Amino acid sequence: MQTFPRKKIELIVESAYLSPMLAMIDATGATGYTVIRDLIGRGRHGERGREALGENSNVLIIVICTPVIADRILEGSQRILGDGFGIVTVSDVQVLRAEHF
Amino acid sequence: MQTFPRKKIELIVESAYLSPMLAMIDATGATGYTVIRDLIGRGRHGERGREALGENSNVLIIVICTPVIADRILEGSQRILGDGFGIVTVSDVQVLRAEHF
Amino acid sequence: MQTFPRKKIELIVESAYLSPMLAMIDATGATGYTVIRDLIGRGRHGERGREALGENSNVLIIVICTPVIADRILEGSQRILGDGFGIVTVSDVQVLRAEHF
Amino acid sequence: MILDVAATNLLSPLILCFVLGLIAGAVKSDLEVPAPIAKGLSLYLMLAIGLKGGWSLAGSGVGWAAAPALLAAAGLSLLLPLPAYAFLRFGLGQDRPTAAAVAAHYGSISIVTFASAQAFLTQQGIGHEGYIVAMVAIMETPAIVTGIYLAQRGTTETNRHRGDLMREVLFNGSVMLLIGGLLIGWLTGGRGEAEVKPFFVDLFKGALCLFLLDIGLTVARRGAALRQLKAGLIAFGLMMPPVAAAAGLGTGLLLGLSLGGVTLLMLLCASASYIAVPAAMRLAVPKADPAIYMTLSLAVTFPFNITLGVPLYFAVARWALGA
Amino acid sequence: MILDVAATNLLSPLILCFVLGLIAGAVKSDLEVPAPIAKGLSLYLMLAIGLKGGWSLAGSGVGWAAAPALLAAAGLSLLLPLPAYAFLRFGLGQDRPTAAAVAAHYGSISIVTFASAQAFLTQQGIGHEGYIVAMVAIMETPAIVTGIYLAQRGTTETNRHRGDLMREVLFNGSVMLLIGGLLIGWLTGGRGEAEVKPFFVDLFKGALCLFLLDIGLTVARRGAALRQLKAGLIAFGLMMPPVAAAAGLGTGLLLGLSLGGVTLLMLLCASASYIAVPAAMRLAVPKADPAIYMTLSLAVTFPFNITLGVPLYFAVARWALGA
Amino acid sequence: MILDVAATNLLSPLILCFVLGLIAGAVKSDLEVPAPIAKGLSLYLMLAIGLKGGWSLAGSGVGWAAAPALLAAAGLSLLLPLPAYAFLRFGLGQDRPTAAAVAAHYGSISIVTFASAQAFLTQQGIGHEGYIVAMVAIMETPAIVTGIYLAQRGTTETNRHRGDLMREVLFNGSVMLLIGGLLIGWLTGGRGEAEVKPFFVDLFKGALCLFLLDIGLTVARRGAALRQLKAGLIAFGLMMPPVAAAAGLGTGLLLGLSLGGVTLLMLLCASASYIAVPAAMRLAVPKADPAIYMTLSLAVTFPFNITLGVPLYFAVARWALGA
Ligand SMILES: Nc1ncnc2c1ncn2[C@@H]1O[C@H](COP(=O)(O)O)[C@@H](O)[C@H]1O
Ligand SMILES: Nc1ncnc2c1ncn2[C@@H]1O[C@H](COP(=O)(O)O)[C@@H](O)[C@H]1O
Ligand SMILES: Nc1ncnc2c1ncn2[C@@H]1O[C@H](COP(=O)(O)O)[C@@H](O)[C@H]1O
Ligand code: NA
Ligand code: NA
Ligand code: NA
Repeated sequence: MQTFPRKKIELIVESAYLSPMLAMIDATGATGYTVIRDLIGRGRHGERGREALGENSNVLIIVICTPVIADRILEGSQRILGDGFGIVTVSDVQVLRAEHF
Repeated sequence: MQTFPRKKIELIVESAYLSPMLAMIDATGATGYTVIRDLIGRGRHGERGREALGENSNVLIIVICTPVIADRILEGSQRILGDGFGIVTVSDVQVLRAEHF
Repeated sequence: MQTFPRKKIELIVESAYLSPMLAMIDATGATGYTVIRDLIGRGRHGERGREALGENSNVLIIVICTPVIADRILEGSQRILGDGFGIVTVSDVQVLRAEHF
Repeated sequence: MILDVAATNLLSPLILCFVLGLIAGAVKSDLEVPAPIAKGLSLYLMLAIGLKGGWSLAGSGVGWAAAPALLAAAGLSLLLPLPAYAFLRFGLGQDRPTAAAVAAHYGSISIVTFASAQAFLTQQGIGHEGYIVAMVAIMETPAIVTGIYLAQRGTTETNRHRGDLMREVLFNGSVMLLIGGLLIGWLTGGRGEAEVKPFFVDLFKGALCLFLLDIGLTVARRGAALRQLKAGLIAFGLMMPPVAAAAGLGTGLLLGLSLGGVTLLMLLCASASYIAVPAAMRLAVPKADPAIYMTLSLAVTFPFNITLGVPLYFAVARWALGA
Repeated sequence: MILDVAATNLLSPLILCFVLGLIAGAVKSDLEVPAPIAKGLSLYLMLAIGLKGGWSLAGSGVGWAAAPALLAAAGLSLLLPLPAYAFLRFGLGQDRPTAAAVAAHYGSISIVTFASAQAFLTQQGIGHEGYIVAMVAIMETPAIVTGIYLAQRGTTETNRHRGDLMREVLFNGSVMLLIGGLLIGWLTGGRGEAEVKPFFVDLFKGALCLFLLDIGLTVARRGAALRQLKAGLIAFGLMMPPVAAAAGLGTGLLLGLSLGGVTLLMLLCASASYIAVPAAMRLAVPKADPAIYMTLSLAVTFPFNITLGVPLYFAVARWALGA
Repeated sequence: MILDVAATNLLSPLILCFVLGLIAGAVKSDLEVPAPIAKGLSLYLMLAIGLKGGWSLAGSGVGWAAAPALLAAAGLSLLLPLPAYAFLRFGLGQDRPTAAAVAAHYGSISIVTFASAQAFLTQQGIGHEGYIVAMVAIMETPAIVTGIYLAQRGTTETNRHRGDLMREVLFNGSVMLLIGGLLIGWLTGGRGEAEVKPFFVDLFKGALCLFLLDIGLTVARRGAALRQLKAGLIAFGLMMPPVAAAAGLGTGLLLGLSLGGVTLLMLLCASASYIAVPAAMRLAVPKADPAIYMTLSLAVTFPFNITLGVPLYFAVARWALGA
């Protein structure tokens, strides 16, 4: 089937950052997002997600978008995270319905 | 280590579509699938996954397969989804044990 | 924004293998990992993750790292899994802050 | 008098927990009931409702009297979607799939509405027939068949097997729990009740409070979508319950039900599904707009029924029975 | 008489909830208990069993009498896998890792089977020694050691540290809850019991109903795998319980246990693990086939024990004790 | 005498369940309470605490007497962070964001600590003012404001809107449940209590046991981080509670509270948040080190308060009131 190239951004951040991140993503014009909650993880700031208390868990935010919007999201994420916790990756994907993203 | 190229398909669909999708994937000859449940998301059809009632949540289905099977899955997914809710992406991955996929 | 190439390893294994895998990953010098729990899946060993009993569920481990460390993880994963259950994929991603990985 | 009864209903912990959820949702509090807890509570409530019905059947005995009631229940669930569909499609000009899907919701029932009414009646010291619970179970799913029929009439498209549909109608989780609980209660009788009463009877209202808190939060979230609904649709969500309740009243009188029984049957007719039917409609009528059916059912009809509907139907039933 | 007792057992809400789960699973209903709820229920049940044992110990006092019982429990768990292994490996020609893993399951115990039997005895008005709960805890894990030994005998391969194994055997979650609960119950005695009785005692049977519903669903799902098992394996799953129960009977008589105590010990020997041991075998004996050990333990031995096994062992114990 | 009381406290099922969790965590057992269960339990506990306060208000009546108490609660929460901050920043040389964040935790309260103390007082047969629960709710969040002010003083940076902050302070989930429960209890009074007592009152202590088990596991996990804390910080975690309790004592005496009331207010001051405040600090003061504030609050102050603190504050309150 015919497919079209897009960018896939994956943000792994503390759940505390979820709502500002989603607000930022909405503002960039992205057509949507998907969130996986209740992850566990380890990074420069130690272990996270094994405690039910204190909302100490990670979420993974996935956005499929055009390169232009991808860049806006990368910048927005840096603005929100600052030196905070989280990692960001970008990769190439093919999508079926170009008009959706 | 030696790795082999394969395709990775990711389908994000409403949980209502999970069983027809898995049945379709099984029928294509794919060697397996993995499903992440209880996602939240936003797309053209508004927010989803924040309500416990009405099964209004998304799932992410991952299939690693050969390009031939990938194409069958893409077609099958379009047949099932129609204008329904969901997005489909394909990307390139390397796998360790070629005979598994 | 400027991005840097890295490898993304995804391991889908039974939850029973989670702690040996994480110990192995820590030992390779990887800077972190992220784990998604409670997956369901099907593979050569039948269905998994639909039973609350017997810990019969899958986890997905994500590691972003340099090619060198990726290779160590691939080898380590084979050593632990042997003929056991699970699949491993590697793909290319771009990251924002090179010093983190 | 009726105001008094209405006030009693509004000032119960159940309704107030619902209102607390509503408020917390409206002010965008971070209050949230984890999904597995909400699902666990709903399993518990349905099994408990089934068991309690079964124990009361075991105590009172059930003769052939119940048979017409069960048939009537199936009939109501199959037929109530028809006037709803006619009004939505021809009165409001709604597109066919959405009109059909909404109609299906109003043929089916809301188990939490039923539980709230049961609590209200207990509070008033009014009993009811044990087999009402079987009617609840039977009313859950036939409306799905009508909804699908209405949606596909004249078209040939269908993306699901007849077998899947039968499974959904007969073996839906709620139906299994209600009917299963009823049979278990009936088979184990008083001895069984004594064994598990502290869990399934004593905790019932408290657990329902927690569940209603979650429903309040969900309704508040839906509330935002209310503004996007046409006024006609909202009017439908408020008028359909009394109309359907009238059908329930007539049926209840014909069946010779008691005051409690008539009240509950009116309420069952008046209530709209937001668990079993939406899940079925997603798959069977994918072109219907879920924002419409979920919002009407949850954010309009549900609050109306549990606040004003319960005392209203009770007053009307009492008047009709001359009780 | 025995049929009467068996009927009482089969008509309890507990067993009927299990059957409801079985049926719902068999007809592929969408009924599902969320995993966190099932896990939460199992934590609750184990802690409650521990506490109740502890309170009964605190009440009755425990002397050195318990020491041989605890040793015997460890011995049974370590040794019962041997005949099971011999039969599977040499009688049925099963491959070594799978035979060893299955054997380990039958040395360990099923806590839900135990809880059902306890409920059955209470229903019959029969008490038992408080330290039986300590025996339950002690029997959980030693079988894992035997299983691993059997699997690795003669080979040098091992992919896990001895330390990890010790941790699994000694500090397994179920063991911690049972022993911890027992100690807490024993230390807090009647005063502690009064404080938390409504939660840990009164709700016990109802919570067990819900858990058994989930196990019924799981067993039904496993049922599909039954057809792929060789008949010899299914025969093993049905014969091993009575054989192991006989070992329990002998040990119970030697230890001088009461009627309730002997019945429970028979049942512990007869039951097979499906929580702690499978998790351990996955890692320790990865070459064993989980479809075999999970299916035998859950879909053959578990239903046999809770339906027919409980009244059978009870009748035999009564006959042996001349009670 | 005080030792006696301390022993009673330590030997309650509540504290022993906490200890069981601690031990299981320390030996790295695989015991784990699923997160949704822990969250569900905490919702339940807060709603129950609110309701119980409300019912006691409805029974006793509440006059203008409560008004100064509520003001005092807000004042304590706003002001207690100041001495904490001063000591951390100038005494220990802690960086500003971390000092501010830690200080915010100690101005707020721990609901589980409060619940444990309430259970302890009930056990001792000591009552308390119903509006204490309102004080609990009011003390939860003002400390967040002080913490953010301290962190940002002199800087211009801020990455959040004032509106978000207000929402967190006023409409935080815990605050909504406590205040909402209080109002519901007060509005429904004895009649409402009778309806839902088995769920919200009778089960309370047992549910708290399970929750404390989970907190024990979490504290043990945090325990590893303890070794990385400077001794000065640990000393702070042990000394801040008595100092804050002294402020609570003074305020309680000024307000003319009863023995139970004074004890609880001391404990509220002494306790540190580990739910609402950490979540707020993550966002508002991202440069603060969570390892420090979570570890101090959970692994140092919490265990101190529930084991030694409760009987200590009780003894001091009794002495101060000459009771
Ligand atoms: N190298 C990595 N690979 C995968 N996930 C990572 C990696 N580093 C960090 N993470 C995730 O990002 C979260 C925040 O990382 P950090 O800010 O470094 O503590 C961690 O808790 C992990 O879930
Ligand atoms: N651009 C996107 N990026 C990531 N996920 C998306 C995107 N668009 C839609 N989704 C996901 O797909 C689901 C269905 O999308 P839709 O059919 O557009 O409502 C949404 O609820 C999201 O979980
Ligand atoms: N082709 C595949 N695509 C995606 N996930 C797979 C695939 N094969 C196996 N898996 C996942 O890996 C797990 C173990 O696979 P297996 O060892 O083949 O049973 C399965 O339960 C699935 O979650
Ligand atoms: Na209806
Ligand atoms: Na056994
Ligand atoms: Na405080």
